[in-house]
Formats: sequence, structure tokens, C-alpha cells
Amino acid sequence: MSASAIGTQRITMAKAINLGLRRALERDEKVMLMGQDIGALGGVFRVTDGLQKDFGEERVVDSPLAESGIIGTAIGLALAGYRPVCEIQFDGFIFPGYDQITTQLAKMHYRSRGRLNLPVVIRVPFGGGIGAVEHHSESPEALFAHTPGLRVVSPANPADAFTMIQQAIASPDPVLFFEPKARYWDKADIDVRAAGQALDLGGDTVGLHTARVVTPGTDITVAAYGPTVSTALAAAGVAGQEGTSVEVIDLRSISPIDFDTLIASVRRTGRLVVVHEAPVFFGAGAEIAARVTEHCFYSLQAPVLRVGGFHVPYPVANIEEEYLPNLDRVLHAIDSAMAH
Amino acid sequence: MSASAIGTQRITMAKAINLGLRRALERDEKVMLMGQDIGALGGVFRVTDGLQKDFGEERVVDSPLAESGIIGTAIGLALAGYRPVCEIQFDGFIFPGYDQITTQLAKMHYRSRGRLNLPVVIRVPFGGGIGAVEHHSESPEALFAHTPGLRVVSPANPADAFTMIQQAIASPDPVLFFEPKARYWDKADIDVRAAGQALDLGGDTVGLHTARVVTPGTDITVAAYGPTVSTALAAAGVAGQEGTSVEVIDLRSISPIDFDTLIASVRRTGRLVVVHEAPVFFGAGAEIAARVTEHCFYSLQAPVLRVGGFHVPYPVANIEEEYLPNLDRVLHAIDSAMAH
Amino acid sequence: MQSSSVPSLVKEPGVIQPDLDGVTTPVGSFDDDLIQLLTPQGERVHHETYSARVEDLDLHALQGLYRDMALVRRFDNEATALQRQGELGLWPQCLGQEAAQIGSGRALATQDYVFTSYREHGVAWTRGLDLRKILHSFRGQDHGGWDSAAHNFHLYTLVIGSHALHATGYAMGIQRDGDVGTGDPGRDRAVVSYFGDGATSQGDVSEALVFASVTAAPVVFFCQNNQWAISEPTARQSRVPLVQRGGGFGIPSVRVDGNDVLACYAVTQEALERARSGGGPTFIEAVTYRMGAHTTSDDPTRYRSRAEEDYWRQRDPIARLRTLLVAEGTGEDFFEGIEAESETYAEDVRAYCRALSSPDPITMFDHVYAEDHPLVSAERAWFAEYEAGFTGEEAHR
Amino acid sequence: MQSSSVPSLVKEPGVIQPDLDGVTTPVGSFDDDLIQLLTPQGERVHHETYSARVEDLDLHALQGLYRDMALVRRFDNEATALQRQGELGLWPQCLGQEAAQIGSGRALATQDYVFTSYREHGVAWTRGLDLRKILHSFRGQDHGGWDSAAHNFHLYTLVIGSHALHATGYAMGIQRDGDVGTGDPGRDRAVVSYFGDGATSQGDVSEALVFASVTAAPVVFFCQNNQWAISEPTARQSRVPLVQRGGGFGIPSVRVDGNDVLACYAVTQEALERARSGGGPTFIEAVTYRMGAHTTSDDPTRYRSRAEEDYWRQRDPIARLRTLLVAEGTGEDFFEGIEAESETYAEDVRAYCRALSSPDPITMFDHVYAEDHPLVSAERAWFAEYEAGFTGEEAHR
Ligand SMILES: Cc1ncc(C[n+]2csc(CCOP(=O)(O)OP(=O)(O)O)c2C)c(N)n1
Ligand SMILES: Cc1ncc(C[n+]2csc(CCOP(=O)(O)OP(=O)(O)O)c2C)c(N)n1
Ligand SMILES: [Mg+2]
Ligand SMILES: [Mg+2]
Repeated sequence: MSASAIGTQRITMAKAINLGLRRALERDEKVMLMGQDIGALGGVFRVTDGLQKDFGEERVVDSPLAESGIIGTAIGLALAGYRPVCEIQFDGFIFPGYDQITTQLAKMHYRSRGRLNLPVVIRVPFGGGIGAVEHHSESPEALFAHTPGLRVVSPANPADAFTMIQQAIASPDPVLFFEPKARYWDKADIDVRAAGQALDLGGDTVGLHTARVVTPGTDITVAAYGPTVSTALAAAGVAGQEGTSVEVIDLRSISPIDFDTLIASVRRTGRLVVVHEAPVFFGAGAEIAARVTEHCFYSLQAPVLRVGGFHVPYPVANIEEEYLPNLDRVLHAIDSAMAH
Repeated sequence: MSASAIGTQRITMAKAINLGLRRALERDEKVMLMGQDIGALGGVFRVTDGLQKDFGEERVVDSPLAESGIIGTAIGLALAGYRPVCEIQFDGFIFPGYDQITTQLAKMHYRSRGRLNLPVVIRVPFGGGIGAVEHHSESPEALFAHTPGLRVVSPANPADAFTMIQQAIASPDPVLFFEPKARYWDKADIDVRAAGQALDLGGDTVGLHTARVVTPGTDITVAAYGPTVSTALAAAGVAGQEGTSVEVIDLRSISPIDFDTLIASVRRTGRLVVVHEAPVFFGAGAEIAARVTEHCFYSLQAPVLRVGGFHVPYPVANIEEEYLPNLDRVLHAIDSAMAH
Repeated sequence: MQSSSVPSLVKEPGVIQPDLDGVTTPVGSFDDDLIQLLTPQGERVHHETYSARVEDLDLHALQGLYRDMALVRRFDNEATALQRQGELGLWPQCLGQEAAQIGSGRALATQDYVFTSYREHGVAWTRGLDLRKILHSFRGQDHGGWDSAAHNFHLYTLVIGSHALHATGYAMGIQRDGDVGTGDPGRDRAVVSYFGDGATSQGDVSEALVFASVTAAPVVFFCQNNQWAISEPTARQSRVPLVQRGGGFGIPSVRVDGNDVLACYAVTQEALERARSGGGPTFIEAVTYRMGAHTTSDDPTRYRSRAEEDYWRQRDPIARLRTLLVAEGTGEDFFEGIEAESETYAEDVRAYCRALSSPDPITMFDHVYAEDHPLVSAERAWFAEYEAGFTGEEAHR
Repeated sequence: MQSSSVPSLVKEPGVIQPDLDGVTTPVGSFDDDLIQLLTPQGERVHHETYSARVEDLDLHALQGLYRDMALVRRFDNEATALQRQGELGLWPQCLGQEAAQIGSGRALATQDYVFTSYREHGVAWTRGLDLRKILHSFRGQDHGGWDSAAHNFHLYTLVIGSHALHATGYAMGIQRDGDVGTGDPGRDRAVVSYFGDGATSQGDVSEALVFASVTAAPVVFFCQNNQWAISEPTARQSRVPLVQRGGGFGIPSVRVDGNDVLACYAVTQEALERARSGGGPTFIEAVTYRMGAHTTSDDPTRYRSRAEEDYWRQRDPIARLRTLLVAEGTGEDFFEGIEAESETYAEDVRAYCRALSSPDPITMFDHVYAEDHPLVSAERAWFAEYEAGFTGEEAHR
């Protein structure tokens, strides 16, 4: 089944990524997938379902149980001309591969003065809200964004997931691709063919690192990415009914961050709330607050407020809803900013 | 030679840490040191010089060449009642141990609901300016500060190094102890006995996580830690001559950050520049700027400015002086903030 | 890609010829070089070295092992059922691995210390842990659930392989305490680290073998090769039997029939004695089978055959001990007694689980640090005030 | 702590008894089970398997190997001198390891690919790399210094062990390209990964052995056991000879006299042939000695004895080949020629190094990413403007 023959359909984010991977595998024979249980099983989230069957064991590889090994051999494969897409089973299990990512993957292009490219994508299902046990709900994106040489992105909806995974694979640079696992089963209508063609033509699509104004508004900007975009949208809905016009921005990219879009918005609204699941302390919100404040010092009516994880390890599933930056907490921050 | 018999002397920071380790080994037989080449060689920076000779191979251990192994076995030793102090040879080599630090060391106390403590110290010579090759000049502190469960500190002078290493070892929590290697050979007069006694009595010493106003000033605050404190002081000197009164704060701790001291200062001066060697993007300066702005929104005369590493891997030694946040760049930021 | 071609080398000095049998042996079958004291048919086999180690197990003791296995299986099945009923978020079954876990666990002394992954409910049982506490974390109420020091049984570790290093470090601590080689059976201690076939690929496990070997730490590495790491067969982790891994690090290694409770008991006992007496680490490969799914979230039909499962059902560890017990004179009433006890136990487990209540959200701020931390305190205070703000209608607007 | 006690086990089926000789063998001495074709006294030894592989090396070829080793040593010494003169920040000497590096390097085909640590200047030489380029990074001008693809010789990797995985991945790429087992000597390719004794402890090296073994990747792991990892003797990394490590992962392994250029050539050639033909990986332990300091920053007097250094000086890899060459008819003029060539080379190296100029600071912003990155661009622009602001007096106030 060729992805390009599909046309508009209602699909989940998991399926959208699956179709994106399929298209990438079809278009470039150097693309290959690696990871634990991604073959016959199709990955624990079934994102790679059917791909080994259709593309073979050479291109969709069940790797030994070792993240450093997966990423380290992906680097070698990239040096040999391949474009490996590695799946990390859960966010909390990326750390055995952290050294390879930080000291090798991020630096090889620089070390070689641009002679060597490492077009490696690392897919990481991330974030909480699925009632999981320890290590299965983490949001470690800041731990990668701080390292020069890496690109870090996160789609928030099926259409972006379909496009962005292909853009990430096409990138000559290493990309950390954070997939909001709680949104895997969210559905949307996508014209896969049209989206695919736009992508092929380099045309109509939004760049991998471009933020998107999802809902325009005038009183306050709420910036989010990945799993928290839908929370931000929900908050905008409620706040709108209560008379506050919220502009929601889906950042889409955490490194680089599209500050142009963000700053333009804040210059208009004068207020900003940043929402992410990762702990606030040293999180993406810190960088955003610092830089936006620097550039919008005289436009800001209130300090940039951050809504995110507390400075505690991800808590047990029974109380994760209270930990997560939920609708109420975003509304609370909007209220606080408006009241300033 | 007992450290407590020494009295005031002029010693380097490397020696101060050595004496601090010696005192810790003397006072508590559960304290032990682990790391590569820390025995007969005394470590590549000679910080552990003479300790294996005096305390034996059981307490000052030359470990196999594996950082994950060192930290992982340190966790086991801590569970068995020991207080391991691990030396990582250079900042850039901590990453093979990153998983153990992030998923195990940081979380064991939480996982066990407080039943288990891991009093492990990880000593990391960090920062640039010594003309080294790749991986030997990095400043990865933000990559630890973001993780709840860890404490992250950095001394800026010999006296603090002597005291803080002992406080870190005494802490029931895991501590990342970042030693500014470019300052290892800086000297200062220390009355080791007095400092040691103060420490024993829990008295006169500054807490491990307390920031210190090094130079009071009225026009602007400059916050730094570790290697950049001396740069900040130099900048304060030059700026003072030019009529700007700079308050320099040595943060000493990166997680937690002593915001009380910082905020009190900024409320007075109305301006803040943060200086660190790590890349600015997602660095400590971001968290500081975000939080200080939140708390001092109406006192700030200018946005918080950050002076730090660029978004590039640590460059080659020949041009590291231009990369580092040197005197000129700090002065430039002070000027910019004052001109706002 | 010639991934199945096997190099042929002449054996000669200086050349290590690995035993490459494992490559051609189909996954799941037994090899000859497996320590076995009880066949799948329930018959005793004599073994020169190891038979002596089970001689003192009289019928009563054997019945005890049977009871252990039966109750653990009942507990495990009940937990699986509770997950299906929505009472647990997830459950990793130990079904099929009872002999490996009970046999090795019963070889432990009280003062020995154990580190495991997440599937070692049988070992937990032998440590006197109230197994119901294991349910806490799979119900999402606790990350740990028990007092590890009280049972010398560490909390489950979910990051594959990490705890092999903790075990080795703990064993290094025992050495420093002087609790090795004293000859005092109440004092000498050892550590066992349990992990799976998949875990052997993780760098941490290899590093643990390095550290244990060079320090001669009193630690036993007990690898339950249950043939699968989720959907990946052991052949994805190694071309050769895993038992060879230990030898490469200078660690005496032994391969045992992991569905034979007697053999598991015997080899573990020997390894523990060696460790406690100062002889250093041992690597044990226990060849067993994960009869259930990886966890309740898994779907084994996607990756393994019914035939394979049938093959292993014939080798059920409990069934073979039952045959032996009957042959050695155990009456039906004994089994009926166990059956009844199991049912009572299961009911109790069920009731306990259902009665568990969620922790108060504010407890998420507890025990992040052992000592005061201003940020955690501030966030806790904020949260308390914030939560207090929700009263009646106001909540969720 | 009984770290020297060796467990004694009866050999029997199912029990792997590691060869524990290494534990009692003093560091630095040779064992019997070492492939050797040329003794320290410069005499040829016959070896059933390997002698055939050096038969086609005529006197001219042997002289070539001598020249390789002599020039590399001269280069290495010159670099050390340059460091002492302040022209380099640091220098890691390969002194003493020339046979291991030249012997193995000369067994490579052009299309083979090499990954190394930071000490493999001899291997670099065999890849046709202009060694002067290695000085760039140790002078602080470049993190890499050469075009790795042009020489099929990857940049030095400083994070111990990392590149063993890159090598394995590259070899997996070769498999996918179909460049294994075609029988076409110009097409079939293999990879060699060089690392030290210390590196064997890193998880990454073990993981590389796992991946290479299960995929039968065409990669040769060439471990130069130079007896030391900075100040730590090999005994801190392993109780048993490192050659046993490979076998534990199902990889055929061989232990070779690393100071014997002929033996290193022979075993590497065999391993490469196996890899290229689809026979999978090989692990080679080359027993050699780091005759110099770890780097110019090191002080070996702190941790090793003069006697040990003397012992190994007797086993100098270059001296023994010289003895053989003389015995086989090489005249003094040949050696004088090499001497003269070395001096000219050294002068050239010196001049080249001194003439190197620092990069422009703005280049620090180059090549962070292959594609445009707004933050890097903005910082570059800021920096250019900032730097431009400094003119004359204004600079540094
Ligand atoms: C570092 C890490 N990577 C991935 C996972 C996800 N994971 C959980 S269990 C498992 C398979 C483990 O297999 P094995 O070691 O054989 O143990 P078994 O489950 O068979 O008992 C995987 C890949 C994990 N827990 N930790
Ligand atoms: C991950 C890592 N940890 C520590 C170091 C510091 N270091 C550099 S060389 C070295 C010793 C290496 O020994 P070995 O592998 O035997 O190689 P040799 O230097 O003897 O050639 C160490 C510990 C490093 N480069 N990388
Ligand atoms: Mg398994
Ligand atoms: Mg070495």
C-alpha cells in the first residue's frame, strides 16, 4: 500500500507518523528505521506497524536492547551514507544514549568542519497523562535543546506529525523528534496525498522550525508545543467565553525556537504564558521568558508566566493530572497575567 | 598529615579541595573516593594527591574506565551505607554516566518515599580557558539542574572549595560538584583549622546553597558562579572606575538557586547581568532571567542580560578566549543594561 | 547481509573459538550443556557436582518449593486479572519463571541482598515481601512500594540493566564492611542481581561484569533467559549462549535449566557460597520461558508462534515438580490444600488491591530531597494554596 | 577484600571456566598463547596458520614496514618536542606501538574504513594521511583536521570507546551496500576499530561487540593493550586476558604480540578477509606497551617502575625488525637513508607546525549545523558587530 495513494482520511497521530515514515522509506532507499521491537511488533505504540513487513529486516531493524548502541551505530550508518531513524521506546529510556547524542551526534558536523553530516532522527514518545509507571512519562527536551548541534521539534497534531517527521528525516542535521504520546490517538482529517506533494515540492508546508499561530487573539499569547497545545487551545476557548482573547502559538520547534513569531505576537498582546509538561526550572519556558522579555521589554504588561511541571520527579500515575499543566492551571496563569 | 593541624596558609583551589576531601575522609570512615587515575597519580589535576597513600586502596579507588560503572556502583555503595565521592576526569566525559545520574541517582530517594538516601557527590572539573582539546572545556551544569532530585553547586574560590566540598559530602542528597578547572591554581589564604571548626560546629559558614554578595553595589547586579565570578569582579572594578557601581553576586549554587539574595539585590539595583560559560540558550541565565523578572517586574530598569557561551560546540583552543564570556563582554553587557 | 554465516576457525593457541552452537540452536530448545536435576518429565537426574546440593531437601522441603511456586503463580494470575478489570495500569507476569525465581531465591540467606528488574515476584516472595505491595506501583500509587532494607530486597528497577551496577556497588560495600570470607555463616553476605536476556546488551550490565570481576565483588549475576525481550528473541542480543558472556569477563559461569527448581537452587547456592567466601562473582544463565505476555499491554501473537508456546508448556516448572512430588509420595490432599490456600490468597490480594486509595496530590512534593529545598517548598506552598482555591462550582469552572 | 583470590572450579558441561592466568601474570609479561612470528630478538618463528600470510613479504616489503615505523616514530618524537617547545597544547605519543599500528594498518585495503582513538598516528600513516594534519587539533586550531572520507580514516575520537559503535554502524552500512561477500577484492570492504585496554571497560565497547556479533558486521576490533590506561594497569580493567572478552560475545578472537609487526599484519589480514567475505567480526588483542607517557601532560614516574619500562625497551618493535632486516641482508646504507629521510621529515613537520596560524574567531560559528539556524546566525552577526566595535585604544579599554 503506497501512502501516496491514500488521499484524505481521518487518522490518528500514530498513524500519521507511520504514513510519514512509510513515505520516507519509499522515497529514499537510504532511509532506515532502528529500534527496540519496531519490527514484527510495530513498536510498543504500533507507530511502525507493518513497515518491516513491507520494507524488510534490513531497513526496519529490531535492535539489541541498548540505546547507546542504537544511536552509536546510527551514527556509523549515517557516516556510511544512510539516514537512520531511531525509535526510543519511552522518553525515560533515552539516557543510556545521551552520551552518543551529546558528544558525538551533536558535534560531528562541527568537528569535521562541515565535511560530515549526520542526518539521524531520534523519535521519542514523550510526556505524561497515560497512567504509566516510572520513566514512561518524562519530558526531557530541554536536556537536548541546550546542546548546540541538535535540532529539537515536537508536533502537536496528526497533520504536523505527518509532515514534520518527513522534514526531520530530510534534514541534514540530527533531529530529536518528540512525539506527544498522549496525543497518539488524537484523530484529524489529512489529505495525505496533498500534504505529501506539497512536501515534495518544498512548497506549501510550514518549515520544520516555524511556529504557528493556531488561534489569533489580542489580549494575551499562550505558547505551547507537543502535548500542551491542545490544553492551550482549550484554555483559549474558556477564556474567550469569559472575555479574554487568547492567541495560541504552537511552537512546533524547541531548538531553534521561532522567536520572530513569538515576539511579533507578544508585541501585539503584551502578555505571555508558556506551557509545557517538563519541569519549569531550567525548562523551555525559561529560555522563552528570558528572550521574549529582552525583546519585548517595553511591550510587556506583565511578566512572562510559566506553567509546567513542578520540581519533582514525574509523580505516580494516580496524581499525574494534578502534576500536569492542565486546563485549570493554564487558566489560572492567564488570569494572573491579565490581573497584573 | 592531618588537615586540621595546618592553620592559615596560602593554597590553591586544587589543594583546598584536596584538604577538604582529606578532612571528610578523616571524619567519616564511610566516605570514599572513586574515579579514574585518582590513586597513585592523584588525578589528572592532582586534586586527590596523596590520599590513596594515606587512606588506602579501599577508600581511594582507581576505578575501571567507565563513568556509568563508577556512578552506578557508587549508588550501590551508598545503598550499603557508604558516602562515595566520584571524580569525573573532565566535564565532557560525564555523559556516559548521565543515565545513572538522571534516572537512578536523582530519583532513588523519591522512588523509595524517602526510605533510601543517596549521599553521592560527583566532582566535575568544568569550564574552559585552559587551552584544551575537544570535550575538556564544557559547562554542562544546566543539564543537571533541570533534573529534580539533584543538587548542583560550584565554588569560585579556594575557601569556598574547601568548605563546600565537605558540605556536599555531608549532604544526604546527591550533589553535582562543578570545579572551575581554570581556577584550580588560583591561590588564597585560608585558615583551614578555623574553617574546619566552623564547619564542624555547623556555625559560621555559608550554607551550601546560599549566594554571596561579593562586592556590594548600587547601579547594577552581576550574577556569576564558578569560573566567571572572577571575571565579574574584574568587570566590577573597571566599571567602578568608570562610575558604575556594580554589585557582584557569587551564586555558588545552581540548583537550588538562592533567589532571595538575587531578588533582594535586583530590587535595589534595578538591573541584572548573568554570566556563565555554558551556552546561553537554555542555560542557567535563562532560569535566572525568567524568575527574577517575574519577581522584580516593576523594579527592573532594563531586561536581564545574559553573557555566556554561544550556540556552538565549545570551539578550538586558539579562539576560546573570544568564545568565553570575558571581561569585555561583561562590560559590554553592563553598558547595554545601563544604557537601557 | 550474511548474518547467519558462521566463521570456522581452527582451534589453536591464542585463538579463542567461541562456542557458536547457540546460533543454530532454535530459540527455545534446550542444549545438552545445561545443568539439570529434574527433567521436564519430573524425573530426577544425577549430577556429579550439583546433586549433592539438593540432598538435604526432603519431601517437606520440596513441598515447600511447590507451595512457593503455586502461590506465586496464583498471585501473578490474580494481578493479571486485576489489570484486566482496570484495577492495575499494567502487570508484568512472571508466569513460567517460577522455578528460576523460587529456586534461586530459596538459596539466599537472610543477610544476602537482592536487586531485580520488574518481573521477579517469585524472588520477592522468598524475601518475605508482602507481594501485595508490588501492586502499589502498577496501580500508579507508588514508585516503590516497600521498605527494601527490611527485606534486603531492593525496589524494582525499570531502566533495563541499571541495577546490575547497583548490585555490584552494594557488593563492594559488603567487602568494605568485612562481611566476606569471615567463615561466619551468619555474617558473610552476598548480592544477587537478576536481569533478563535483553538486559545483557546494555552497557551497564557489561560494566557491572567488569567492576565485579576486577574487584572480586560478592555478587551473583542471575540472568533469566526467558527467550524474549518483549518481541525480540534472544538471538537479537547474542549469537552464542549468554552463559559465555560471563567467561569473557573472567567470571565463572554456569547455564542451568531455569524451569528446574532444584537445579536453580543448587547452582545459586554454590555461587552464593563462592561469593560469600571471597571467591568473587558468578554469572548464571537460567534458561526459562516467559509463558505470558511481556506485560498486559503486550500482544505476543504478533511475534511468536503457538507451537513455541506449546513446546514450553510441556516444560512447565510447576508441573514437573508436581510429578516428582507425587512420585515421592505426596497425596492429593496436599495439592488440594495448596489449591484452597491459593484461592484464599487470591481473594485477599483482590480485596487489598481494590481497597487501595490514591495518595493525596500534595504528596508529590514529598521526598524529592532528603534535606530542605527552597524551590520544592515554594512550589508545594503554591500548590496547596492553588488547590485550596477550588471549592465546589469553581473547580474546573 | 580478597580481590586476588581466584575461584577454582572443576571443568564440566555447563560451566564456563574462564582462563584466569591473566590474573597472576605480572602486567607487561608475555604469555605463551600469543601469536608471534618475530621474537624480541629479531628471529622468525614459524606458525602453522599465520606464517603463510607473511610469506609474500619480501625484503623490500619488510624494509617498507621498517621505514613506516621509523618515520612514524620520528614524527611522533617531533610532535612531542613541539609540545615541549610550546607549539602544541598536548601530544599523545604512539611510541612503542608502531608495530601494532603499522602491521595492522598495512593489512588494510584502500576501501576499508578505519575508526581510531587519539593515539593511532601509525595507522593514519598507512592510510596515506598527511600526519602533519594531526597536529592541527593538538595545537588547538581544529577539532578534526582532515577529510576522513578521502582516506577512509575517521577523525580521532576522544570520548573513550564511542567510536567502536560508529565502526560497527559503518560496517552495518557496508552490509547494506552489498559490499560484503561478493568475492570481488576491489569491492568487498571491512572496518577496523582501534581502541585501548582501558576502553574495553566502557559500555559502548561491549555494546559494539553485541551489535557486531548479532549482525555479523564486517568489523575488526583491534584492541591495543598497551598495559596502561593513563595510570591504571590493565588489571584494573580485567582479571583475564582481554582476548577472552570477544569470545564472550560470540566473536572469534586472537591474541597477538603487538610489538611484532609481522604477526600484527598476519592476524589483521586474516580478520579482514573474514569480515570482507561475510564471516563477521573478529576481536584482536595486540599486547604492546606505551613506551612514553600517556600524553605530554602525564607523569608516568608516579605510577610505574623503571624496571618495567626497561623490560619493554628490550621488546622494542622497531629494533627487532631491524635485527631481522640486517640478518636478511639489509646494509647500513639503507638505515642511513631512513635516518636522513626522518630528519628531513622532522624538519618539515616542525616548519609546518610553526607556520600554522590561528583561525579567525568568527569561524567558531561555522558548521554548527549543515542547514541554516537562526540563533547561530544571529549570534554570528552580533559577534561580528561586537568585534568590529573594538578598534585601537577601545579594545580591552
Ligand atoms: C533502558 C531501557 N530501554 C528500554 C526499556 C523498555 N523495555 C522494558 S522491558 C524490555 C525488554 C526486557 O527484556 P529482558 O531483559 O529479556 O527482560 P524480560 O522482560 O524478558 O524479563 C524493554 C525493551 C527499558 N525498560 N529500559
Ligand atoms: C569517556 C571518557 N572517560 C575518560 C576519558 C579520559 N581519558 C583519556 S585517555 C584515558 C585512558 C585510555 O586508556 P586506553 O583505552 O588504554 O588507551 P591508551 O591511552 O592506553 O591508548 C582516559 C581515562 C575519556 N577520554 N573518555
Ligand atoms: Mg527476556
Ligand atoms: Mg592503554
